[in-house]
Formats: sequence, C-alpha cells, structure tokens
Amino acid sequence: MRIKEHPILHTFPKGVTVPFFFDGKTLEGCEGEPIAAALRAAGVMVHRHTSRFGQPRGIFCAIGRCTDCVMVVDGKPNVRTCITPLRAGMQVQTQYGVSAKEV
Amino acid sequence: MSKVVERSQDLGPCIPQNDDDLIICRCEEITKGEIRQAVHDGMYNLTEVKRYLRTGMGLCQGQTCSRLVRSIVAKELGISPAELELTSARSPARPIEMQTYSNEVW
Amino acid sequence: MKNHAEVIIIGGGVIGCAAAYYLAKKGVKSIVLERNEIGYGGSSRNGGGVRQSARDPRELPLAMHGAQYLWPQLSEELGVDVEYCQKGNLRLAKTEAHLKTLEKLVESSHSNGLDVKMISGDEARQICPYMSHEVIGASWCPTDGHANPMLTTLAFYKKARELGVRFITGENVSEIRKIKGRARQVVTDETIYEGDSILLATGYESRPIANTVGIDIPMQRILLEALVTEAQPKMFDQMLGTAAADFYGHQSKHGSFVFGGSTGLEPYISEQPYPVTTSFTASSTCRGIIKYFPVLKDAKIVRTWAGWIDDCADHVPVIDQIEEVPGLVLACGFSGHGFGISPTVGLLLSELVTNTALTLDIFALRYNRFKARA
Amino acid sequence: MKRYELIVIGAGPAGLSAAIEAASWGMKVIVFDENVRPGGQLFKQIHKFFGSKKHKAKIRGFRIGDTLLKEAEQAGVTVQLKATVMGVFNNKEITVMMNDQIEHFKGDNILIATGASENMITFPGWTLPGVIGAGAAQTLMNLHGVKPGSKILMVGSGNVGLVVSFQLLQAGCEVVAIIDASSRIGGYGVHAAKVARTGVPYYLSHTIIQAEGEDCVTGAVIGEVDDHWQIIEGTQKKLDVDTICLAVGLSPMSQLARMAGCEMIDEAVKGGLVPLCSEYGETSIPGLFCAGDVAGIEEASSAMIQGRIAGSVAARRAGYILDQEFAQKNADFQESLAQLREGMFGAEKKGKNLSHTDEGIPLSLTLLQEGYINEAEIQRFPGFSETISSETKTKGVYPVIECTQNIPCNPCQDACQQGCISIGDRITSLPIVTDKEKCSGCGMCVSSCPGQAIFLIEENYEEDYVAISLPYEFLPLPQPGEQGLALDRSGQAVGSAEIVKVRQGKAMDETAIVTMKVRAKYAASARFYQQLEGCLSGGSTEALAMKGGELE
Repeated sequence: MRIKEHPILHTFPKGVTVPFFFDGKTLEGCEGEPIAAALRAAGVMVHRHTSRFGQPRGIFCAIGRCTDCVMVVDGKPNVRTCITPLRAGMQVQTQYGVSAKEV
Repeated sequence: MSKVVERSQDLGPCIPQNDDDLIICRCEEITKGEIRQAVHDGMYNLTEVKRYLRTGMGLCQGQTCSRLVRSIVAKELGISPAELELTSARSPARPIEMQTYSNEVW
Repeated sequence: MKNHAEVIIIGGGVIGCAAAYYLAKKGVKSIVLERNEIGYGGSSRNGGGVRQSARDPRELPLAMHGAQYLWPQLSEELGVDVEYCQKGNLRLAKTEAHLKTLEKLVESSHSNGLDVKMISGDEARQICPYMSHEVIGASWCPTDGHANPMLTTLAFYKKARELGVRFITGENVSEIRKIKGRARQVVTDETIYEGDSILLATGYESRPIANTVGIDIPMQRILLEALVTEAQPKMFDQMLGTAAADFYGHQSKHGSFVFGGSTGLEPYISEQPYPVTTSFTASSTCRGIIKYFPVLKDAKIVRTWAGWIDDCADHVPVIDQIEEVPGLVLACGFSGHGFGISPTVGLLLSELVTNTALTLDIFALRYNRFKARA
Repeated sequence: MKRYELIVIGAGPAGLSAAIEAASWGMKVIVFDENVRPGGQLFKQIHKFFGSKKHKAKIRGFRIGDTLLKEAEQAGVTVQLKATVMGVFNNKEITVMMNDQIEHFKGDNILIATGASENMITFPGWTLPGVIGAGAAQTLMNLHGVKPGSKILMVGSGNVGLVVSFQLLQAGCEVVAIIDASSRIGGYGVHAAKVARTGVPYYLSHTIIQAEGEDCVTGAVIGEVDDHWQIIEGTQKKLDVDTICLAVGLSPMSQLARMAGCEMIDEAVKGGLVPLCSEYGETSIPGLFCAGDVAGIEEASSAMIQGRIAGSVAARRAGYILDQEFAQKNADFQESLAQLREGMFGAEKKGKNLSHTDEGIPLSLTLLQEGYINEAEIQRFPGFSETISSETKTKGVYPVIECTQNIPCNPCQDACQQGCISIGDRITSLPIVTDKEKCSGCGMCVSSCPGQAIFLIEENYEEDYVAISLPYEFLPLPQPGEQGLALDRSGQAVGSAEIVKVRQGKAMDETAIVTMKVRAKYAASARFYQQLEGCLSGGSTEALAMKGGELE
C-alpha cells in the first residue's frame, strides 16, 4: 500500500524501517510515521473492537480528532494511533473495549 | 426570539424507523433510535440528550457526532437544527493524561 | 387559567424536579419553570456523591433517610438507571492532622447513629487496593455511595413529566408577587404564572428572586470545578474523599472517573456571567489525585467543567416554608452537597407545600436561623 | 506568565499569514500547532491553487506551505509544534500541552485559526474500518505516502471530493465512482472534468445505502434518490470497493472560540456555528480574533488574506502601524478578499443553483450532471475557438480553454506571453481566446491552469491528423512514440493515439504537457490519453474494443 513514486511529490521522506509488534506478530514500519500509517501499509484494518457492541473500528479521521483508531500501545489504552509516531519495538495491541484482550 | 419551550407538547408516538439501529455517536455507540426515544422522553435539547444518553461524552467529546445528533433531535422536534444550541465546549480540547495535566509550567 | 397550577416551582434542577415528582405522586399538579435546560446548574455539575459521612448533624438525617429509604429504589421507581452504587465511602488521611479531622467527624456522625468508623491505611487499601501508601488512615462508611447526578435529575424530570407536571424551559423569573397577602404570582420575562404555592429552588439565583418579596438568605456563590477521565477498566466502587479536601470522586458505571477538587482560591475567582473553568484548577486536582492514586496518572482527562455552589453562611441549606411570606417555600443554600440529599429534600418539600406531616424534623434548616454575633 | 503580543492557534494558512504579518511589523508572536508539521492542510494540498498572482495562484498548496514557513522564520515568528492548545480562558490566557506538561501563556491578542473539521453522514456500515474521511485519505497518501485503499468510492462531489479523487488517482488508487445525493456536481466544473476524463463515473442523485463487510469494507451499495431523498426502488447498485471516502462538507472548528465565550452565530453559508466577527475577524471578545475556516468555510487563499488582516489589526492596536498605513493595507486586503469571494462559491452565490455565468452564458448542464462538458455545450464559451468544428482549417496551434464557470482565477492570462488569452481585471470572468493566431504553442497556459482545463490543438499536424496537447499529472509519464488510447471528456475511448511530444520543466511544476496525435475528427473530443498497460500498438485493438472506441 505504500506509494513508491508520486507524480507530484515524488518520494516521501521517511524514517528508517523498524520492527514493531502487533498483537504479538512482528511487523515493519517507518520510524516516526503514525502507527496507523504503518498498520495500513501492513494491511491491518481493525484497530479495536468497541465496548458496547463489539464492532470493529479503524482509521476514520486520521488527524487525532475522532479517536476511533485508538489501540493499546506499550500497555496504555486509548492511544490515538493516527498521531502517535511509530518507534522501534513498540507493542501495539488491538483494543477490546478499554483494554487489550487477555491472551 | 423566545427561548420558551413547553415540555409537555405532544410529539406523537415514537414510531420505530428501519434505521433506528444506526450508530450515531461513534465513541459511546448511541443509536439513532435511542436519540429519537430520548426526545420523546422529554430531552428537548442537545445538552439533555447528552446527559441522558452520553452522546458526545466519549473520548472525542462530540467532535464527530454533534451535528448528526443535532439534526436527529431537530427532526424529532420538528424544528430547524440551527435552533438547537450545541453542547458547550470545554477544556481540554484533546484527551490529556493526568500526569501531564498535573505538570504545570507558568 | 393556562399559567396556573397548584404549585409553581422555580428551578428545574434536581431539587425542583424531585419536588415536582413527589408532589405529583401525591396528586398535586405543578408547573416547573427553568431558565436554561433541565439540570443546568449544580445538579449536573457535581461529583455524584451520595454520602452520609462527614455531614453536618443538621442535615445528616436527610442523608441517612435517603440512603436507607429512597436511593436504593430510585432507579426502579423512576424508570431510569440513575447508577446508584451503595458500596461505601472512604475519606482519606495522609497526615496525623488529617486523622484528627476525620476522627472528629466520625465521632459526631457516629453519635448521630451513622455506621461509620476509622480504619487504618492497610484496611483502606484492602477495600480499595489502588490507593498509594501515603494514605495512613481513613473513615469508612459502608452505606455511602454515589449516583449519576445528570441522570438522577433527568429521571425525576422524566417521571414527573409523565405524571403530568408541566415543565417550561427558557423562562427567566424576575419577580415573585404577593396577591392578597400570599405569594402567588411568578413573573417571567415572557409572562406571569400563578400558583397557590410557590417553591423556590434555583441555587444562588434563589437569593435575588427571594429578595423581590423581602427575603434574603446569607450565601455566596463559589465556583467549583470537576473533571472526568476516559473510561477505564473497572477498579473500584467506593466514593472517595479526603480530609484535605484536595479531591473527591468515584468511578462511574461507564468506567470514567469523575473527580472534583479545590485549589483554595475558589472564593476569589473573578466574577463571570456564567460558570467557566479556570486555567489552573484541573491541574491542581490532578496533582491531588495522583498523590492518592498514582495508578491513575496515565488516565486521560476528556473534559472539565465548572459550576457555582450556593454556599450558605453556616454551610447547610435552607429548607423552609417562609412564615413572613405565606405561600412561599424556599430550598436553597445547599453549599455544594445537595445532590446526595435531593430525594429526601424533594420529599420534604412536597410535604411542606401540602402542609402534611414532615417525614423528618427540619427545624434546624429554617430560613430565619441566621443571627449576628452576640 | 509568558506573554506574547500575538498568540496564534493553528499553523495553517490563516495562522501563519497572521503571524508573518504581525511579526513583520515587529510584534512578538508565537504560533501553536498540535501537529508534528506546520502548514495545516496545505501540505496535503498537492494541487495548484486558483486566484491571481497575489493570491499565490497556480502554486501548489504544499509549496505555499513551504513559503509561509520560510517567511515566518524570516519574520522571527516562533512556531511551536506538537503544542496542543487545551483551553482559552479569561484575560486571554491559554493553556498548551507540550513536552508532557501544561504551559500557561497570555496574549495581548489571540488569533484562533483552527480550521475546519469534516462533516459525516451515516449509513449502515459507516463505522466499519475502510470508511474514512476524505481528509484522512489525503493525510495518508499525501503526508505519509500510504494508499488509503485500492478501490475507492468517493461520497460527495464538492471540491474536496473532486480534488481528493484526483489525488487518489495520482497516488495510484482506483476511484470506482463519485456519488452525490444532489442532482448537481457540488465543486468546480474544472475539478470534476479532470477526474471525469480519466474515466471515473459520476452518480448524481445517488446516495450510499450501505457499506458491506464484516471486519472492514468489502463493497458498497448505492442507489438513486428521488426529490425527497428517498431511494428509488430498483436502482440499487453494488460497487466493488474496499474504501469509502466521505467528502460531505466541512464545519468550522470553533470549539476554542466557544470555550472562550465568544458570541456565536449559526450561518449555513459559513458552514455552521462560527464566532460573530467584525470585518477584521475580531470576535465579541476584544483582542480575540478568528481567521480562516474557523470563521466560515472558504478556501486557503482567502484564509491567508484573513490572517493578514487579523495580523495587521493586531499590529495597529499594539501601535506598530500608523492608522493611515493600516487603512491602505486593509483596503488592499479587503479588495483582494472580495475578488476571491466573487466566484461561484463566494458568500453571495454559495449554495445557489446558478443557471448562467456572470456573462449570461447558460452553464453546461452536462458538466453539472455528468462531470464533463459535452461537445456541443463547450462551443458557447469564449475560451473555445469555433473554428475547430467548422470547415475552416487554421494552420498552426491554438488554445482551447474549457473553463466555463466564474472561478476567481487568472494565471492563464499571465502565462500567455503572446496575449492570446484575456480575462480582464475581474478575475472571475471567463477566459477569452482573443487572438489565437498569435499562439506560439509554448504550452505555458496548459501547465499553469490550476483547473487543467486548457488544451492546445494543432490542426493539420499531419494529413488527417491533429496534435492535442494536454496537461498530465500521472505516472508513468507517456513516452514519445508510445501508442495508446485517446479518451474523450467522459473518459470513453474514441480512438487510438500516438504520443508525439512530452514536455516537462521547472516552470511547469510537475504538470507535464503530453502531446498526442489523433485523427482529425477527434480534435474536438479527445481530451485525455490512456496508456495501454503492457501492450503497445498491436494490443490496442482489444483494449479499444473493450472501451467501445473506434479503431482507425
């Protein structure tokens, strides 16, 4: 899903490729890009399941406003992944209600 | 314009609609049907609906749903959405960790 | 007459709505006039405590009656879950001085028949394991609790409305008028309402309105603030307070924590046309909370709000039928702790208005109790 | 407490412009923005802006962003990023979350320039992952270089929907359809046309009925609506998409103004609840200003002027500008703003169903309903040279300007060194091809038109062939000698085409000019070129047949 070459912007200034963990699996993303962008590039659509109806949610506004894309990041729930920069080794977990599902 | 609102007016029965189960407030997962019913329960403005159902009380504080809720409530009351005041805006503009909030610099 | 009812209630807060409900239950029709929306004032801006502990002995009976007879049935009675949770109240101490303060309160309440006692820090942590070790002791009242003030107000409103009470919002009351020696008319910007009795319960605003019939209650308007966090996993059920009064609050049914706090600057906040938060109170409250509950430091605050309390000179309310002005019943000056006793107050007001036997003796809360120093 | 003479909230076009203006007069200014990058939406705007030279016309949004940042730096403005303003309090005090703490600041003046947020519509499945705001699509693809999806349904044909659709195409996504519940395209016709000619279909009077999928979007159902917005039974259509982009309008992000206690007004033409502002953007709270979308939805170009106005008013209040100097400056700004507002989305015309241009020419209905101008309609507009369809064959090359609405924009007039193109002083007037004989074929008008609405026609390029030069902003760029398809304005193949020239240059700013040779009879219809993937001339027969075009 990454744009390799863009007719107007050409290439995108990106941080180095780093590994991070998504629900225990190792994925790769670019350091400093939003966690949500790295997940989208890796094909992950579902960020959380809601409290009341258990519905899947993902990226919606992508600018930190709607809070739909929140996940458990390094143990903290409700982290807005669309504006939180990715760092190497981050633990990103699908959020169920307000916490990560117990494995 | 008079702001006087008689709360005992007859809105008629709350007839079920086929899209009543649509989620309107994404954060708190409040449905259209619940909002319509709240109006019939006497919640005639956005603040009362909010306090009654939690619409707009979630993590995003109504940034996504406030207009949607307003149009549903207005329609149920048979008035124009512009006649309904939005719920008040309050600090903090974004969710903020208590630790950060407690750490003040003057 | 369209604008006539047996009782005109001024104020659509939790007190006015509760009174309207209990009156309606007795078959007495009322009209409730509210300037803003239902529950605009302190009714929807408080911390939700339904507490008996640390109450003044003059209002303790009201709190105890509510906790025993009214709150437990309220959700069922009103048909709305008001989120009443009766799992106790911990009032926390971090210093010896705090312990002294609490001991005095416990002694007083206990002698008035309340089940409350001092417990150690470790005992407190057994009840609520998330507390920091800075807590060295607490008072514990197992029959205290909390509820959702917004829902409680709206539930009283909804039920009263169903029972035929007329609620009219957007009505700004400017004056009460006496007709043939009795308070009868309520003048608003738009119209005049008339009732056999008038019940005034509009918080601090009761004062200028009562002034129009020559009644003045010594109280001041103080800005208090509260805040709420995002939903958190279930941690504890108790209502919390501190001897230092640096914060109070609870975890709501929804999972969010609702906390209030004070900075010490409250009486000196500059005058505003409507209650708005200051730039510093929320931070101060957060500092207070984190000292007792370090585990909450990562919880995110999503909203803060401010509200005025109607702080009476002796910090307990006035609930009385005004002798000098027949037909006028006053309920104000709740001093920031009116929510917990609101069902009892509503019940008592319905009794006062209908001249029926009072469930509790409220002589201590009479309007003309204020005397200058001898 | 730290105090500034001007605190700006939001480092978008309005906020930066205000800060630059105020600082250039010597004021102590700080700008706070919650984002990692400044520029607001400018860095997501990769298209060329409308306007005149002084409005930074034909410059791409992100380059304007770069320029503003440079100017801000030179003027000594502090731009504090990752700094979220949490509240606006009494006495023009704000709290800002930065560096994991809360900092208190006071401003003699405060400018709220927080922009807009996207409106949403609801339908079954609208909460599914894969349903996103159009802004989210822009953020992902233009800032982060990640495609928001592969097959996209765009809901909304306003300028945002149209511009983002084009950007999605540029990012390599497939735009399956653009739908709008209205019976008319909401945005500029030129934006609609540049998307239409790539073959993206429009479904007007259509709404989304459902987003399908369990865990994420796997399809969408759309349907036609009647005059009462009810779905017409039997018109349901299923679209194979994985992403649904919502572009159904913007609302001013006026929370901070409300928090501050500004008097508010709900105005449909401004997009909703906005602070009541003076002509200087000052709210009911003295010294508290609003500029840009937060004061009413417009475009970045007007936001920049509004910012300048607020900045200069603040400078006058603080005694940095003399009254007379200010009066002159303000008059210039107000005039410049008025120019932009004269267009079809200006306050007077916004939301109205226009039927004629200011010149009295009936608007193209096909453009409004299908997204492209039909061949017959184009002939009534002054940018069209009637000789194309006539028997007369003009030698040489000349421009055809398919700009048929009153857009506040005039770079084409400036671009033509030969004086073939005229708009006049009123920048919303339709461009006129005045003297096509003078056209040198340089192509500067083609690449400078922000609407990509100018084409060069060279008749008699070869016996029975014409050469059509068109703006091209996609990859891969066609190569001379390459065989492909000539598409008409609706994106239908009309015949085969051969690329004869490809021009690029710094002055053209990434808008390449591709010249294709087509049969003379397509001179008035061929407006786009489509490459044939993996097959050159030999394979074009099948592709053409599939597209329903005619083979030479």
